[in-house]
Amino acid sequence: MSSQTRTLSFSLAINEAIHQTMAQDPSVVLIGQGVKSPWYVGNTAAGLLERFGAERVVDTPVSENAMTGLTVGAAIAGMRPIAVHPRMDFMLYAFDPIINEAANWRYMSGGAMSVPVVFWGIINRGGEQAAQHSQAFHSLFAHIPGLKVVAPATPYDAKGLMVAAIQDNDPVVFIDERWLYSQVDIVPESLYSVPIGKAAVRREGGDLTVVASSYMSLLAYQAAEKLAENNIQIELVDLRTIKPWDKETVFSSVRKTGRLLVLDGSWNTCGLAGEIISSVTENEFTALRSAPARITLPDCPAPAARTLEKAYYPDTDTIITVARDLVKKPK
Amino acid sequence: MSSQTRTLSFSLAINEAIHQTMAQDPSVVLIGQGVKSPWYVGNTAAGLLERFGAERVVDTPVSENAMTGLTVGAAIAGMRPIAVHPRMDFMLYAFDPIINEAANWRYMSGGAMSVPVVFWGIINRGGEQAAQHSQAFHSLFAHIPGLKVVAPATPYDAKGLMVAAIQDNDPVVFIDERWLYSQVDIVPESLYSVPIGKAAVRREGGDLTVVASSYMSLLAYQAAEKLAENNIQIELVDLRTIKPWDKETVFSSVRKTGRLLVLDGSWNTCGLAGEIISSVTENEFTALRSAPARITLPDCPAPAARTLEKAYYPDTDTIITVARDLVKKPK
Amino acid sequence: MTLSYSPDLLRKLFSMMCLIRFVEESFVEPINNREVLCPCHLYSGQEAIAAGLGVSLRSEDLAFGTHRSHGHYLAKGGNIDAMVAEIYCRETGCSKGRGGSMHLVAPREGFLGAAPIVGGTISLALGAAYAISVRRQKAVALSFFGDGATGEGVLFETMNFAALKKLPLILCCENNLYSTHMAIREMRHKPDIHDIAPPQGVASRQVDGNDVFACYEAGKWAVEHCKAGYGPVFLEFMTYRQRGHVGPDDNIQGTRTDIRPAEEIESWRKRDPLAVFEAHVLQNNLLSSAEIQQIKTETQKRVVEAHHKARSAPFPDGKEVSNFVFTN
Amino acid sequence: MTLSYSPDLLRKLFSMMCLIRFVEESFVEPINNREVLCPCHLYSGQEAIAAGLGVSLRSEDLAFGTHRSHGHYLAKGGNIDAMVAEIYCRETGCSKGRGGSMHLVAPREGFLGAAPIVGGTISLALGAAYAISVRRQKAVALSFFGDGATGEGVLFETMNFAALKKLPLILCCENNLYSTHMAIREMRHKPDIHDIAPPQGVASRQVDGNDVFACYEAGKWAVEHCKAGYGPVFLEFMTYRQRGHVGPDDNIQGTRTDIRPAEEIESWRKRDPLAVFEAHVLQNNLLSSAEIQQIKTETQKRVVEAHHKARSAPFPDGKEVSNFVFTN
Ligand SMILES: Cc1ncc(C[n+]2csc(CCOP(=O)(O)OP(=O)(O)O)c2C)c(N)n1
Ligand SMILES: Cc1ncc(C[n+]2csc(CCOP(=O)(O)OP(=O)(O)O)c2C)c(N)n1
Ligand SMILES: [Mg+2]
Ligand SMILES: [Mg+2]
Repeated sequence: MSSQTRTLSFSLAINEAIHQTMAQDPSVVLIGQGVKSPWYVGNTAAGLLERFGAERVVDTPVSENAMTGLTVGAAIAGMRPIAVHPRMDFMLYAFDPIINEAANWRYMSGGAMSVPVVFWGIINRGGEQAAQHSQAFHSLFAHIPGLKVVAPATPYDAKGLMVAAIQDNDPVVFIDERWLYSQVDIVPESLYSVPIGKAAVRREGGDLTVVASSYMSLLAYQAAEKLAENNIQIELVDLRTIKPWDKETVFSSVRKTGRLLVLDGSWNTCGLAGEIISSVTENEFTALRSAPARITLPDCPAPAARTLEKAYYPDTDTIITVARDLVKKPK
Repeated sequence: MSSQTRTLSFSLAINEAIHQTMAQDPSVVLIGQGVKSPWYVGNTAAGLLERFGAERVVDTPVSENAMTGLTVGAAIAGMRPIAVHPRMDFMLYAFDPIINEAANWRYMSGGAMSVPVVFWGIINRGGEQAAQHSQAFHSLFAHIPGLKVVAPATPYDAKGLMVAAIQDNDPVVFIDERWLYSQVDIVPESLYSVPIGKAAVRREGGDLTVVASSYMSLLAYQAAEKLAENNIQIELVDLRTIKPWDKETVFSSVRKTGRLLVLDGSWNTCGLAGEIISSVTENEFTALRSAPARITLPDCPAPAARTLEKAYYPDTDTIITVARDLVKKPK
Repeated sequence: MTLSYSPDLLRKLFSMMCLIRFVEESFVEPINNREVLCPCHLYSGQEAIAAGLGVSLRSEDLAFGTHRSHGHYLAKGGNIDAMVAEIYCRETGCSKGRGGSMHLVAPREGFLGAAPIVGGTISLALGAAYAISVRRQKAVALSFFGDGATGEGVLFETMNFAALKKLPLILCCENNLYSTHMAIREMRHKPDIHDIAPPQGVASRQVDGNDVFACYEAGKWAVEHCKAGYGPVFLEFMTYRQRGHVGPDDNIQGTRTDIRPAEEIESWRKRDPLAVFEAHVLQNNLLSSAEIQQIKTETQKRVVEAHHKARSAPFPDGKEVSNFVFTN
Repeated sequence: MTLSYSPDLLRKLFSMMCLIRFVEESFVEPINNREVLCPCHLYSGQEAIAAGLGVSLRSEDLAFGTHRSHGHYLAKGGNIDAMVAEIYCRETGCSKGRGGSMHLVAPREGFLGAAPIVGGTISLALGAAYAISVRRQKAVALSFFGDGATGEGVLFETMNFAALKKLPLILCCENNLYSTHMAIREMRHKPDIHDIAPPQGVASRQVDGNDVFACYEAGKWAVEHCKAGYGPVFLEFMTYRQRGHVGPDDNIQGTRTDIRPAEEIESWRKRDPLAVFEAHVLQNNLLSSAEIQQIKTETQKRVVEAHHKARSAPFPDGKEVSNFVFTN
């Protein structure tokens, strides 16, 4: 099997990124709950403990604050730690080290110190897990100066962005959604990185620009395929990096289509979708032919019951309906 | 002095709100660092300890997580606690009780329990205090379903919104900026409340809608006065409540002026200013005559040096310059 | 010592242990056939703790639970139908299907809620203890948590404040030796916990959590200690869960991924709290085997009934997904 | 015992104490006349701790400080000019005027930074200890923090993990009996702290923080303990600050708002670490009064020089406000 055709699942692509960077650089370590568990972080940590040992692959007590702070301190001391949180919800205990310390440390020291740490937060929702086991906080992190935020949608990007996050000299929040873990695609075997800050146009089209990231990019792609059957041509921009997001790619797509729909897998108010609509409107006002729109979660905690989950999470039908409406609006 | 003319400073207006609600309702308690200190929370807590005793006015150890959690638990158990944080920056330790617990508790219990707690976070910046003692997190809280967020700009609203926050049956984040503490204005002596979710039009004008809150409303007002001298008439909407913000008032102003400038005292990306621009664009696209704009902090941590602070914080001149530019743009 | 317990108390203790055990076991099948989807952390093996504490509590006493709180809810007086329906995520559940297994609540009975953020409800119980104290009530607050939660700093913050203010707080640490896939030896420098409390000013005891009489005595003492105004109490209950961390077992698709040694599981199964109790009361003629059988039969009936009711109740209506965010 | 200390060591200890004291006192005027604006938490009264520990440290040893870290920075080898310039918020400061008094850093000397979030740097030091351990270095990590920080749960999380992995971490708790306006009795159930460490697996000692010899011995022991692989150490230094919590004193506009009893302040002033040292070495003929005077004169000169340099250095350029957010 050649390296151009080797396929890998999303979760194993992350796993390979960590294997390869750890093999290459002894300062890379993985620290967090579940890295030695057969079920906790999917198979993203498979084989790491056996290969690199318990000093560099550290399963931890339930102490998110100190364990995350540890990775920040180790990064300041010259390591390249990855702090994994098997659910993003648990990161709320660790907002002091992430925001007060890691995000500010370089600036506060006038550039004397850098903090090459990866905060890896897994979104793990659905399955009637309810409000404390379903949250997606990427917009919170994106608000904080000093943090970069990436959110891959494909196995290729999952590997490449994890590598980029590890190699970056500043704190990067790496966010992956478990709903993507079983996606399989071609993933090169070599160690490569996907540049932070560059979006990917997944599909070209002239009728409507759709901007999405992570799992919403997958849904958007499926919706776009269906819409194409009805001759509606979506231009799909998969952000890949949430902060700093790729304004130029989004803007130039909107200049082409004149219409904008932004999808985001978290809440509406002060979220990523509003940020993108606002920036586009400020910078490309004359290019916009009709009102932009966003599809997000409602401003409501995640429910348990399956019937409520169905109403809560947008799906391809939601996207298709809204997209159809948007392209109908007079230019 | 009649109650219609009695004046009070912003900080003493908050103090009066707490005095009066505590006198009226024995379930109201004030808990946090500095409530017995002569210098810590300004004079917002003056006289409370002496009047209501150390059981209801609790100065605490430096344990933000447990102390905030305590207020959440006490609220669930039927009290109406106010958790004060003398700097918002310290609240990062308490994001678990605020977000995972308080914001979700009612929903997760299917409405069985309510959480009538006030999270009072003081923005205390300037004076070369640098990055960890300057942060404003209202946009983070506004992103979270289950939290309401208020941010008064005047002594009248400071009292009325604190009363409303205390009397509200759900978690309310009350945010005040110390730069406002010495503002003096007429404040009724009676116990009154300002409704959560209602903005105030501070100044009518046909040229440009300016939306602001907290200290930025004060700057905006000063800028508007100066612009009026040059015959530029600003319509100033002071949000007062950040979530849920008063869409109708903002929208109808934009329908009138056709132009929008949003000011916010925190960072740009995924912040409040972008949220407002996005909502206006989605809902009032045809009313907008030119590209809206926002003035926020740059996406950069707060610096120490006075020269950098001057460059970092927007002032009336910044507002005047941008506003002038906006009204010049062809309709 | 047990000879001095009234038959009534013995029946109460046993009934509650049975109720909890039978409910937990009744979910094995619905979980395995995916009729129940929400994550269920079964309490089988730890029943003596909730049951032993429960008899000393009244509805004014306020408790908060965790992800593993079916037993806490029931022992605190929560209604079984409302719980079973909640685990099925039905509109008739105690949290109207919004919470599921991890979010049980029984306000009138003083069970103020449960939630799975490890350590997250400890400070809420502190708040309840504070409320009780300010209101000058003769009552206690209880926080249930596991050995894993001793990793969270908020526990130490809570102990310090409760001690400082002498609040009526009972910290019930159920040390079942594991936190998900981690043995306590991998989480702490030593496997027992109770000595963390005294340096924070909290009275502390280690208790055999599989002996319902020991649990009962510890609970009684703790409640008295708190009500007398002596301040908070830390109880470490040594116990073991018989089921998986989540769901019936920790084994994935036929492979043995439960990391607990088989002999350890077996040795604890020999100390099954219900079996130990039964043997003891029979041997000492404290309850007859007919009485025991009757309790079992009645309890089993109650459990089956609860499943029937839950299964025939409606799911919440998707259109109402955004209800209950705010009170007003 | 002190007779066995070399004159060189004695001079080092005293020079460092003098340097710290003189620098701190040199800021009283610039603060009062508002030439220095950034919040300064002066270390006067606590010099023996930093100075006593400092002599056992090398540049491979990695330290993190707090809001009150002028002394830690200097004792760890930080350059005085860069520190004074930073307090004046000049471009020539160690943090290029971006940080001010609360954000000192000296990377080459192993002072990795300081920050005022109480408890916030404790886990960073844990990370440094971890890095040292993974890299198999013979070195230690140090965390400086105050009695107030024992309220933060992260300290307990840190102790547990450091003990579990036997990391070379020295937790230096400077118990000056106050956390801002709160006496320790209002913060904890009892005023001393050191016994919180052993239940978390951390070796612990209480030390007279105003006796530089005691501090030196404690530091030497702790460093050896860590380097020998025995795991973390907790040192509680009993001490007292002579100045206000922030700035020269805690009194607002002529009113006496310092909440500390005047007699307490006075009794600690009698135990001023520099005065105690001086009396001791003179009485025992360990250093001559001429030597002492010389150290003082030279130190004072150095301090004055640093102020001159800082005052003539430029402020950062406002146009460069957004520099240094990211490395690349
Ligand atoms: C803050 C947080 N971190 C991690 C988890 C994941 N988690 C769920 S249960 C659990 C283990 C808890 O162990 P313990 O407290 O001993 O309770 P037990 O499951 O043994 O009853 C963990 C780590 C979580 N729910 N919350
Ligand atoms: C998380 C946090 N909470 C509160 C504060 C406010 N604060 C600044 S210094 C301080 C007291 C610290 O006391 P201690 O740790 O004893 O150090 P000392 O000032 O006595 O040296 C407090 C509470 C803070 N900076 N950070
Ligand atoms: Mg356990
Ligand atoms: Mg102190």
